[in-house]
Amino acid sequence: MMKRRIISIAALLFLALYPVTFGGSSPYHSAIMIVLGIYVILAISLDLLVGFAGQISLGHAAFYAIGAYASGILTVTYNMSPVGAMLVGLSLSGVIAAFIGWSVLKLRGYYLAMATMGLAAITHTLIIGMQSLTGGASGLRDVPPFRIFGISMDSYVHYYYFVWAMVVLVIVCCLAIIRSPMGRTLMAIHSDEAAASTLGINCAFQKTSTFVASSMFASLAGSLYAHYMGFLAPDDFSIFTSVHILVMVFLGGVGTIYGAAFGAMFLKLLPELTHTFQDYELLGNGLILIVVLVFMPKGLWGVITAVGRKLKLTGDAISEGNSE
Amino acid sequence: MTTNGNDILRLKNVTKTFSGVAAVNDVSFNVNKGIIKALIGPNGAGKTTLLNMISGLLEPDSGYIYFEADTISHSPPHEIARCGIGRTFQLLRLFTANNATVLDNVMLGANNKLKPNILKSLFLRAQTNKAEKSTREAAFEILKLVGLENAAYLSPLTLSFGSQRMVELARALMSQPKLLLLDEPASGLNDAEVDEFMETLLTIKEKGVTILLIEHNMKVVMNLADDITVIDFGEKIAEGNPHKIANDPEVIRAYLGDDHIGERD
Amino acid sequence: MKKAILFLFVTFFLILMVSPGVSQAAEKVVKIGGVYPLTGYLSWLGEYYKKAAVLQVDTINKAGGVNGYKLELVVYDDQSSPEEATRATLRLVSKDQVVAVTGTATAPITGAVSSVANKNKIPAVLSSGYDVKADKEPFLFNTAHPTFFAIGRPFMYLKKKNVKGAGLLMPIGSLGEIGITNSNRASQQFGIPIVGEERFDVKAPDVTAQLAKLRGANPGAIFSFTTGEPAALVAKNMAQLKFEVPLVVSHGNATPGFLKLASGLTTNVLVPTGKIMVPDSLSANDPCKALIVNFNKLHMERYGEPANYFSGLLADAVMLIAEGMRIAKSSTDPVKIRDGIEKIKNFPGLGGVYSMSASDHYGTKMEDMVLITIKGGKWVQVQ
Amino acid sequence: MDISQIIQFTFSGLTLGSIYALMAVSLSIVYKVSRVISFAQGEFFVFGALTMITLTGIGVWAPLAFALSVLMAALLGSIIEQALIRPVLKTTLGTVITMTIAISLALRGLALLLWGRGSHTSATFSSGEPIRILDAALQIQVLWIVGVTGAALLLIWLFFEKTMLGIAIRASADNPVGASLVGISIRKVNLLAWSWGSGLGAVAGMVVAPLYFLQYGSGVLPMVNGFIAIAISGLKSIPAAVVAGFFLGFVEAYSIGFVSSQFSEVIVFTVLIVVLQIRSKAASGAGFDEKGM
Repeated sequence: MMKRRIISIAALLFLALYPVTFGGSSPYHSAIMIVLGIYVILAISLDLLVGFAGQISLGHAAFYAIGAYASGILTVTYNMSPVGAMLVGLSLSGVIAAFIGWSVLKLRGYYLAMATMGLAAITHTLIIGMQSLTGGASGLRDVPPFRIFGISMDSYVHYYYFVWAMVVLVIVCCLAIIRSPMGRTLMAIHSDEAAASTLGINCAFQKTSTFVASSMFASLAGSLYAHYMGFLAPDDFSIFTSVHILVMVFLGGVGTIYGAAFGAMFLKLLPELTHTFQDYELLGNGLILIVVLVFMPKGLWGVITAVGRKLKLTGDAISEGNSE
Repeated sequence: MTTNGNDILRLKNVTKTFSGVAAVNDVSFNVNKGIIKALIGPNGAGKTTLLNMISGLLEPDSGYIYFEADTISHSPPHEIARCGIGRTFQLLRLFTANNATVLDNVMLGANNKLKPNILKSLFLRAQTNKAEKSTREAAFEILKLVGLENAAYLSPLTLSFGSQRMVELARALMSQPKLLLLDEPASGLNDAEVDEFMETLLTIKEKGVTILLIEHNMKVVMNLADDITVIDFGEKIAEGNPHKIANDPEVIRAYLGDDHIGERD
Repeated sequence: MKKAILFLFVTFFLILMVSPGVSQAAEKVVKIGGVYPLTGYLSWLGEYYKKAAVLQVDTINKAGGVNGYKLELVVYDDQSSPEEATRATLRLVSKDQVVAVTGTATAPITGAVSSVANKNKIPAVLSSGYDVKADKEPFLFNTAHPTFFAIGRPFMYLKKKNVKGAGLLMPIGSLGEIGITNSNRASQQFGIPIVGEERFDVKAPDVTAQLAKLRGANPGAIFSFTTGEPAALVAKNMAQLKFEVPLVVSHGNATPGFLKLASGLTTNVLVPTGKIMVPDSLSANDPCKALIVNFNKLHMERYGEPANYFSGLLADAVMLIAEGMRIAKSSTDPVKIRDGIEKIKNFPGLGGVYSMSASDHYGTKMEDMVLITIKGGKWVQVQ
Repeated sequence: MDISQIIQFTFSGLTLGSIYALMAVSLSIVYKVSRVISFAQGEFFVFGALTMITLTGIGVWAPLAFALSVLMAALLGSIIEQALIRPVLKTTLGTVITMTIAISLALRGLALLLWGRGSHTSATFSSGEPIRILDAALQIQVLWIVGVTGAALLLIWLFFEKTMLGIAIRASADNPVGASLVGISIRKVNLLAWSWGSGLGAVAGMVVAPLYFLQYGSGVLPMVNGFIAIAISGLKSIPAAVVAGFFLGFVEAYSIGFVSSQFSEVIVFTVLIVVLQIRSKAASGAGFDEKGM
């Protein structure tokens, strides 16, 4: 266990020093890392549902939107404290996820993909429709910067620390879940629900509770996004956003926490490198994903761990039981 | 049908039809506590359907299934499992997602004891880790019982067919069931493996676990079964101890066809 | 957990790749940013923006630049998404150190860019239907005519033609919302009642159901504040239903693209726009005529197609920034440039004569807009 | 709410329904055989239409352009099936869905490079005034769409019921292992299904193009609606997919007409989720251990 302690301290040190060292104090690099952190949370939380519990969802953006707009509306119109608004967003997403999850998760395969896509489309249309509340398609303005314990995080560097503290928290929670008996239960549900139920696993309940957890993490990411942007528009929460997050999970490596996180970072940093040749970007993203899906079944992270294993950097995956 | 106080499972007029065809038609039988009961009959007689109904994967169209004091005819599979019924499957159903290991499969049997949920794994980490350790030890015990302790960290797919059957048995045993349903556990085993399997069954029986067994291997049935029910075309045609069943004309006709009856008399 | 080291090593490597580029070139150059939709559903618009901005910057540089500085345009694609627009603007502000930003096609994208520009105190001269509140967003200017002008001007024309009632067929989205609020305002001001209001999905292949509903209230004209394909679809469906009343569409349709789509249709389509679209029918003493004719000539020479309403918006944005620099006598201090732009008074541009103030960050008047329609496959001014 | 409005809603429903039905058919052919619903089907819709517009633009005779476009799309579909779908077919459903999304992204990128950002429209198959009843009007092109859907349905029915190859494909759909045992090459069958589905997607694009102003990204909405239609139809039979397509078209048109044009999309998706619920109760009743779909 000692080795793990040292490594996690090293990780936290890196995150703490990042803005000061590599990125310089320029807001741009902290902002990039903030967006990266938000999408890492979205990818990991979706992977909990898709990679571990085996439930395909194209509706992750719905709860991302609920979190963002809860934070946006409550802080702008009802000038609630950002922390309070975030908590309301979390609980609202949790309740909706529990209510919807129970009925939708009875479905499987393409049906489940379509029902969750319908969920995201309904949320998107309602946000545009309820114009007086959400600012509709023209958007919600002047969302204040995040404030906690009296410190207002209007500079991107401060907010970077808060966002990545949340990212670390989400990673720790997800690792705790998948390393516990619950992780095994999800694996059983993913493999064969019927066989799992004959061991006393209430598949409907466990799937719904995972759906609720995953949706609440997405809502957290939404609240963080609202205070980063300072402005909210429905365009950022459409069906394409859900597809974008699903692509991150599979690009990085479905069924592994670090894989999903890496997929999110890779896909969000890619435009930084490819924004020069605009017309080819769409074709490029498609081809990259195709190459990964065909040649790297375990995703980009699978390749990296394989390389790592060759250099004796990482322990043998099998001996660590469930791969992270 | 002798109904004395100590039967653990009772089926009463259980019927199940699939689009008009009566897979199981008005079957009733009891299983006494602590015995090995065998369900035999030609292929397609409805034995697996019966087992699926007892374990809750299928619901009977009519009739009742009682387990100890509860009526479980229409309970969902996970509730039936929690009452203390474990089972294995005719076609192997091991867990293989997220590179699961043999140990993972077996430890999943302890679900009823561990009762895992998200909140526990987040907030009661210490308690879950302690329970996890004791479960791991119990799992290794059972793996020793079926002789697979050194395959714990392997993927189940890398094992032989016989060993995979043993993993499924170990998984079912891990849930410390009162009643164990086995669906053709000996099929696909060579002779040495069958003998070993029979010893394992006896040790399980000594631990007080009642066993309801579907099996074609007559060596296992005739040597181990205390009581046998014969099912043919979804109906019960005979019941009794192995000796009585071996000479029952109805059973012979069901297995060997009509013309043999003349020879025996 | 060794995986954590690997994970961090790779992340560190990825981030290094995006660290800042090489420092400023020696020659005195100042950068202006451009956030244009070069991909996504607004990509047709991004092309017009980029061509006009590049042309205008070259024109200014050929004339010796501003205060001795040459202008350099840095363009990033916002992929028609507010999130990408925010990132592109941040990249311009901190990595490229631009002194001003132009661009943005829709209200939500304008809102996103304005939020970053105001936070970092960089003037943003944008062009969309976004309703600018100068007191809340001091660094935001808008060269697109306020939506109220674009809707008020046709109402003014319909009043002259004493049309009795107007029907609204608005797209689901920001343009539709802006269209409804401003139509109601113009309806009170010009006394033409709104007799029906319907919405439609811009990607739908058919709006005959909505049109049939509106025809029930027999309006004298239909207002559909939408741009491009959806506007052409409404015109086509009205022709199909023989619903012969004028159709007023958004000022974003003054483009060769829409001309091609709508020229075959019988519906009488009215497009409010800037004078840039009708250089020949402008009166000789119109202060903007010379500028418009010259810009059109340059645009035709360079790109082989005439300038349109959007080209005018972006060219004006670049001109306003240059003028702001001249007034502020500084090409490098964004805050001074902002103050300079706000002090611009009766400065002739392509979209009209600009007179900015602390409370009006548009600077144009309703009369600066004209109404055009399609006759014989060409844009013609409606008197 | 006078009569001609109701007739117009019905016409509008017919227009939308015919498009969704044709899309649903092309999606269900691929699903019926290879158990894959392709998110990239919308891109074939665009490729078919834009190829035809380009070909007719350079003076190619219209029916020849039509045939060429269908062939090109079918060829593209078969290449994609062999090179990209086959390797991931045995992996999880999530990987398959993501692969079709990746193909959709790549094809859209290709369309952007080939046809640029502008929008293109094509001439209607037959000129002439729309059909008029009172004030309501229906474009003739819609009849072409309904006609093509009917023809496609008939062709498919004949092929699957009457020809040896058709029965072979149906057999391999129901029981791949059994089919391969009697010598049906699953690889060829999947290949055929994909080229057929892609070809039909292109036909859908070409027939519907005159109603649309097509851009490189116009394939997404028809695909989503086709997707909903076959979900409602229960993915079992192709005629059911057509009925579901028209049902969806009418639900959308009438909800625009009678309820609210603003929230018609919410109504459509609510209908989808409710239908899926009802079916899932029926489905779970038929044996708990139904794996996957």
